[in-house]
Amino acid sequence: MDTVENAEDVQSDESEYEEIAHTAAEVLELMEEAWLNEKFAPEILPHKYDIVECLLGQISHVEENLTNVGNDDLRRSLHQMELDRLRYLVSSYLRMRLEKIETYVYFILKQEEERSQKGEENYLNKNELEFAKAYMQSLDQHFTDRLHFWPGNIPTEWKNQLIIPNIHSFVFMKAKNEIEGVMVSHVNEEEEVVDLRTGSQILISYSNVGHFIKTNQSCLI
Amino acid sequence: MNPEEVEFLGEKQLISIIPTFNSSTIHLVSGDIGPFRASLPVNVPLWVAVNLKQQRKCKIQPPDWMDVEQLELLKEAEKASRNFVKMPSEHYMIEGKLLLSIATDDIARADEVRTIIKDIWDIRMAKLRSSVNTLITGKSYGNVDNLTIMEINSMRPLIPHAMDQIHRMKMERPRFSTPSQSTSLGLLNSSTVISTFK
Amino acid sequence: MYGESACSLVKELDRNRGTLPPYNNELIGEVEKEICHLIQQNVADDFKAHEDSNVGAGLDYTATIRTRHAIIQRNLRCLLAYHYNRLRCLRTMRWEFGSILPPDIKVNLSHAESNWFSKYSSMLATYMRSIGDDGGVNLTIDLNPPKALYIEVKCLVDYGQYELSDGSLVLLKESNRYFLPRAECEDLIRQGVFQHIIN
Amino acid sequence: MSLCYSYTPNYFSIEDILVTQERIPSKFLVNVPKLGKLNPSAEENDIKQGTALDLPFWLADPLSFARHPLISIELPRVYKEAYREILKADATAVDLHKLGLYFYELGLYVKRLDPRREVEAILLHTFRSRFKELMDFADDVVCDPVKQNRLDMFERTLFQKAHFSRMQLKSWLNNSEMRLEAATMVINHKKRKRIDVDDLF
Repeated sequence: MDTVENAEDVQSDESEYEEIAHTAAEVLELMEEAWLNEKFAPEILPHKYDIVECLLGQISHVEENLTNVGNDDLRRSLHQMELDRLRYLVSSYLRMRLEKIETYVYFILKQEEERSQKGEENYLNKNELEFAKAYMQSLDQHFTDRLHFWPGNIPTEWKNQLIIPNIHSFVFMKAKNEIEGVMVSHVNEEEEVVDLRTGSQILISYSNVGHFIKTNQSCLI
Repeated sequence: MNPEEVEFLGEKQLISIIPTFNSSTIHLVSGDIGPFRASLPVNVPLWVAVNLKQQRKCKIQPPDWMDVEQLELLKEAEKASRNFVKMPSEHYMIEGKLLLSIATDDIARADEVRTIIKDIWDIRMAKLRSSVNTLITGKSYGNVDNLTIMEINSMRPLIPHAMDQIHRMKMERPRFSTPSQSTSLGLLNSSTVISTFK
Repeated sequence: MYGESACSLVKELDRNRGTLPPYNNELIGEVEKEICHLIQQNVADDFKAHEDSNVGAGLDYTATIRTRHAIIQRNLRCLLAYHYNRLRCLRTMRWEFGSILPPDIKVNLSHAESNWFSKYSSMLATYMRSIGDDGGVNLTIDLNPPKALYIEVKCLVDYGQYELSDGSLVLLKESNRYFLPRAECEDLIRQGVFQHIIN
Repeated sequence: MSLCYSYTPNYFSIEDILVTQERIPSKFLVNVPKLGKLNPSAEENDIKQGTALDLPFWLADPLSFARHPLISIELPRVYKEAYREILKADATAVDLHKLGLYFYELGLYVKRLDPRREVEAILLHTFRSRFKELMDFADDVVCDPVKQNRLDMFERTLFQKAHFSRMQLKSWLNNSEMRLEAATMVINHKKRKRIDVDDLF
């Protein structure tokens, strides 16, 4: 997996992010990008809760102000429409993460455990992590209860039969800046090296480019 | 991604409108719009333009490229080129579709415009289909420069999924029951069973 | 043939994609019986092989034990896949029907599955409440990119009083048409109470 | 929902369980006492060394693939040379569904039995040569059931997903607004109810 060596990059990128003050419009752009990345990446990506929370704050802020605006006002309807758009974006993003968490729960929790041990930043937010643990525990319980009839020790092999995201999935990627030396792996053949210009778009296996997504050098489209 | 989601992304594209009303600046989260002065052009996101137009509160100023002569040139260029020509707008299909459905009265020769946009789309789709063959027959990546998001999305899920499967066919198959273990495990299991029985 | 009942369980789910067939206690009983039977035989043969080897004679049961083990593993896999895929289906139902299932679906659940469903509902609710600092976000709405503010819907059942988010009440009657905020309708459309009308 | 994974088998996968139910030619290398039941055509108590049987892949695989194999297995006939030649000549003309419900998936399992990798080559060749037709087929508004019946299960899944999204795009190109629909399970539930009611009459 390509996550290990890039974890540091991701972290430095995030701390950089905190230093820069973003306008609401920029935050919205970041949310859209996170939404697309999460939608198309086969694995779960480092969470963007700072953006989510910022946007949720904006939503409540607008909602509060709306109570002061007249009922059939043009402003009201435009604000209302924008709220619908923001809500859709945020909840769709969180839903997709939840879906990945449930599908790959054993695998994701194992990875999170390894990250914690290495002192790396978790990919899941605190609440997601809690949900994941509760979900896994509920599966465990359901299976174990079902297997009570088993003579002798109840088998637990299935806990090792993890459902793993297919990181070889093909994705469409757009380079945000120039990227030199993208390694394209071939089965049973030598690697090929590709250079990408800013704005280049390419259909490629996620395993070759996942780290460019996490380091914010490119995005999925 | 379904087309509505792509449309959602395209709707933030800025469009020039001529409002028929006056209003001070509106502070949207995505950025300020206005101030609106009747008959003075102003840029707003496409979703705002559509909404205002539906309420008859503005006229749409079609983007420069939405013009029969320019589109004809574009169509010829697309026909002549082996590669994909860069489109004047990243969301030309979405702008075209939305504006041509709500603002035909603001667009000169709207029917012709609609036909040419559709022609360009069809030419590009045909090109896309023939280029798929090179992807399927061996390459491990494909360049999709100058394709718009709606066009890229039209390849999903078939093309990437087919590439995934071709990759799987070339790989060794992962096994769910590790065979080297199963022998020892078989005996191991029954002996653990024995110990609990004894 | 060994493993036949176990595979029938999985085939049953395959035939009924998108719905949840009744929990098949009978077939599961047969799978359990087969597993127990095979394990007990393996234990007995293993024991006998040990005894025989002490005497220095007897049959080699290794092949038999290994074969039975493979069959046990298959049975286990099918049994777990059956239960796992049913839970996945229940999960989708939680998102599509809400936290209360229609009674004719409910009868198809085993007792343990009903428990799991409530557990899932409550862990989902806990998670949704925890998002942001403003009492949470309901993720089961806003499922589609918003288009128009108001949409026209036709009511398909006599629903009765319905409270809108601004507190006003609407009486929903079968085959009446309503012009309502999209956000208020989404849920009822998904539950099949409303039908979205496009002119 | 919104995420769209391409098929990859896992332990809980219904598809994979059905694939591994397919039978493959096997021959016992040792005696297996007491398990005569594996051979439905004989009534003996034991399986004798040299017995040839078509075993389901889930059983044949672990018994053959170990340090001390109990059985030897061979390629099912549809992956052997005679059939490979037919596919090489014109894969689009073949009714793949007839050849094997799970032509590709089973092929991926048994290709290791062919060290010269000709099975792998024929899987790739077959898929690639049939792909263009599959793609055109997914674009048809009305699906020809005859065409659909000639696809193996894997092609069928791919086709159904592709067809669904092509139709979404077509309707987007033609209409202005997307209709909000009741949830899939809710629709299925209603359909079922209707059938139940019909049964009464």
